[in-house]
Amino acid sequence: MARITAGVGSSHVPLLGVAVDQGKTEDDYFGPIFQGYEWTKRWEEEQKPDVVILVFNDHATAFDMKIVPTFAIGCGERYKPADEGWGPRPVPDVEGHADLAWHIAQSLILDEFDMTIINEMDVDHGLTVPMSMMFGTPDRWPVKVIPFAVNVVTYPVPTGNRCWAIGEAIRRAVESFPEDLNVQIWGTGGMSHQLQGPRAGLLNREWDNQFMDALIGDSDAARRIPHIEYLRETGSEGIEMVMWLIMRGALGKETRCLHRHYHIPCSNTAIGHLVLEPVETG
Amino acid sequence: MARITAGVGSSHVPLLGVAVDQGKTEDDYFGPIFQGYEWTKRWEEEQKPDVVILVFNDHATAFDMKIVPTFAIGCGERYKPADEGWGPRPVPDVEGHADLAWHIAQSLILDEFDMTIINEMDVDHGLTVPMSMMFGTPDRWPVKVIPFAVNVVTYPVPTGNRCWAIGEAIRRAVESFPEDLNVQIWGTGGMSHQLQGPRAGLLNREWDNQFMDALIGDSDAARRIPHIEYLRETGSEGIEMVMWLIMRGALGKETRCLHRHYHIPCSNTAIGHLVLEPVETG
Amino acid sequence: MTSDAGPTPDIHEYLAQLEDIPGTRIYTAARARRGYHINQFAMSLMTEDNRARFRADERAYLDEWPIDEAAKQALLRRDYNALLDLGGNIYFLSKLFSTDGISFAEAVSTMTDMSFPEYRDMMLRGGRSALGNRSIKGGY
Amino acid sequence: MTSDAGPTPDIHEYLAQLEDIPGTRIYTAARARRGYHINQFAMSLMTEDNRARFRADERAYLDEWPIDEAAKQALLRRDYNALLDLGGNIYFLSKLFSTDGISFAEAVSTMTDMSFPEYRDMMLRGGRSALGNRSIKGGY
Ligand SMILES: [Fe+3]
Ligand SMILES: [Fe+3]
Repeated sequence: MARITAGVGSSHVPLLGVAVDQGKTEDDYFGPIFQGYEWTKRWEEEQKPDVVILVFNDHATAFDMKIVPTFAIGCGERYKPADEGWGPRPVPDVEGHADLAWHIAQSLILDEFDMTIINEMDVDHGLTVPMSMMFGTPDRWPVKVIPFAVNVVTYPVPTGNRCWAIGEAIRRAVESFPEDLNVQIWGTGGMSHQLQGPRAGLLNREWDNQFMDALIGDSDAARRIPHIEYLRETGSEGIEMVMWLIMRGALGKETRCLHRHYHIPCSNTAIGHLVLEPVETG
Repeated sequence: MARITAGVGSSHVPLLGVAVDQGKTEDDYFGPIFQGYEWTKRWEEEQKPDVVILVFNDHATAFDMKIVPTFAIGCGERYKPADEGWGPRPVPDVEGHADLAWHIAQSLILDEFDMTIINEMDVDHGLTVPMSMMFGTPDRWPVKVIPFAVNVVTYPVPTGNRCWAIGEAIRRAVESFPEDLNVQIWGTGGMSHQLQGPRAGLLNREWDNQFMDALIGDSDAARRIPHIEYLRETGSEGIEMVMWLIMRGALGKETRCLHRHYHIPCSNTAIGHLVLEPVETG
Repeated sequence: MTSDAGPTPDIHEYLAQLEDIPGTRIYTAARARRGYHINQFAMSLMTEDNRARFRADERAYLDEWPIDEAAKQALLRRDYNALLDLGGNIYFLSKLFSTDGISFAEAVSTMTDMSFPEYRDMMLRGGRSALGNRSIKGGY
Repeated sequence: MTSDAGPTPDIHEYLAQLEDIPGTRIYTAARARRGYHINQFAMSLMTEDNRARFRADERAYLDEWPIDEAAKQALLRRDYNALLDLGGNIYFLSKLFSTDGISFAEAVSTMTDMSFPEYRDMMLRGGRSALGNRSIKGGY
């Protein structure tokens, strides 16, 4: 039986990809950020997950305004890094896990989530930057990936409660897949940042850390945080944190924190990073 | 306030479009079918709805296998008839109602339905055939249309219960739109038909009529019919009837039947047609 | 109608049921994956330009697609039952028989054991009965 | 955190709240509709061919799009605050500043009342505080 063994939360700032691609990860600016991921890189090497369900948002890359799915799951065999305006990142293609992805897609629809199935798309920094943070610069990514794209651009984005609930449903779906697979789920995006308007540059260390606190342990209070609170407290793009709730929902009733890191700033953004494991309860 | 004043169920067999486009609606084969729609055509002329929410399925036309949304709502200004392999039908473009469509889309997402928003698509016989049946051959359609596309091609399609529930949510959304609009909702597709394999040509007059019975009155039993029952009893493409449940769900607790018609066959398909109005209950 | 069916079955049971219908290929993930390029090829026939190119040289047009030889042969033969087995879906394949200028009913009849006139007569007489056609295992 | 917020507000209340944030344009349906072609234009800059054509003659490239003159002028001026008011979305517009070869932080700084070095310094010092920046009506 497949099982979700851990959850990872992480920012996915495009500048981190630039730092990796240009070999600047140890300089004064980026050093403190990448050092926070060193523990996780070693841990991933030990864990050797077979599959990562990678919750991210497309930043006007694969989806333009012609079609805007709320929840889209990648059921394809392979995804290429997208050209976001300066050429594609020089990272390996991402290999899918079509068997598990289709199983999850089918299970979620029966479970009354209104999924959009995707078979072909290019993936942007939202997906490739976390890969670089966790796995560095291999010739080939050491895991298969199920891209799980959430609309957090056009309003309304899905409620926190709906995100948490679909995480719970993903857990049920993974546990009903017969093959023995070590599956992780990553929630990416955030933390506080605002990329637009005169209020740009807003960061909120205190709120971000309260949010990370809320994902550890057995409280599900975070699923009820309204959108307006993310926006007021953490900037317009802080709303990306709803994607962490999908990861948290998929870990079950209670979690334990294995690693935690927070740094301000990277470009316009607060970098947060959290590694959780499910606590098995009775 | 906008309100849903009536619901229409109707098959959307492509051959009916051919009959209209080639002026054969009064011949021996098609006459009995089109006569069943005469009452409804006159009624629509009297009712003069402002907007029709037209629940239909795309038959591998706007959506190929690259992207398969479960529920997609058209928020655009205008839609062209599609070329399904023999050139586009010679019918007017379909005018959207972007204000109401976006309002419904936004409301449904807040209400935890995982909508896909569509701004550009061509519409196939699933949408244009019911328009021809209800409105004949005008130079311009007399209503605005919100296309509401449901995946009934790739399995699993949404459960009957989910279809009914999104109908209920559409009703709430329409009623919170401030403009005074007369809105109808149409559920299209079906009735019994199987277009594939050695079992092709299956029809089931008895089951189809039980299904129509089940949409009249105050029972909600039809929302619990499992997919396998549609498939066994009404053929593989009979599953399209789940789209009638969205219409029925949007009419509230109780309905009254204004008109009903059933005819076998049209091409491979049983033609069913039902006009319902909501019964206002205290 | 079994109007108070229990809770939704799990996905394995659900998919198993779909395989229990005589003479029927439900378009599940397994078929959608297998027939991906057959179906995408068929979709390409939605423009007159592509239909003309296909008609001019069917084989050359098919060779532009990553479709295996068995499927290409089935497409050239218009063997729709074989194409269903290979993951083709009838709504996608309808772009092919529309390109051929034959009606939905005629194309559908080729998948049965009847000629088109026989099939048409069956439909005029009320269609195929569900009786005995509902379940392979159950035989009802 | 208001961890036990009540039920989801209705859509009117929800949208009204989104307009109550100082110096911020949330990308609602109203903005998405208004800025549709601005954003679709920006997306077109995701291929090197289009970027080269745009760089060679920005005005001619823009004239291929159904964008009104005010929006074309704002695009030519790279006036991102004006573009937000016209329904532009920053993720779409980022294709334009990537085409220009400037960083996300520099582009973002042009929307504030700071120079890029001042903005960068603010970020290094911990960023802009939420204090007083949460609500227009509430002033908190
Ligand atoms: Fe992001
Ligand atoms: Fe249909």
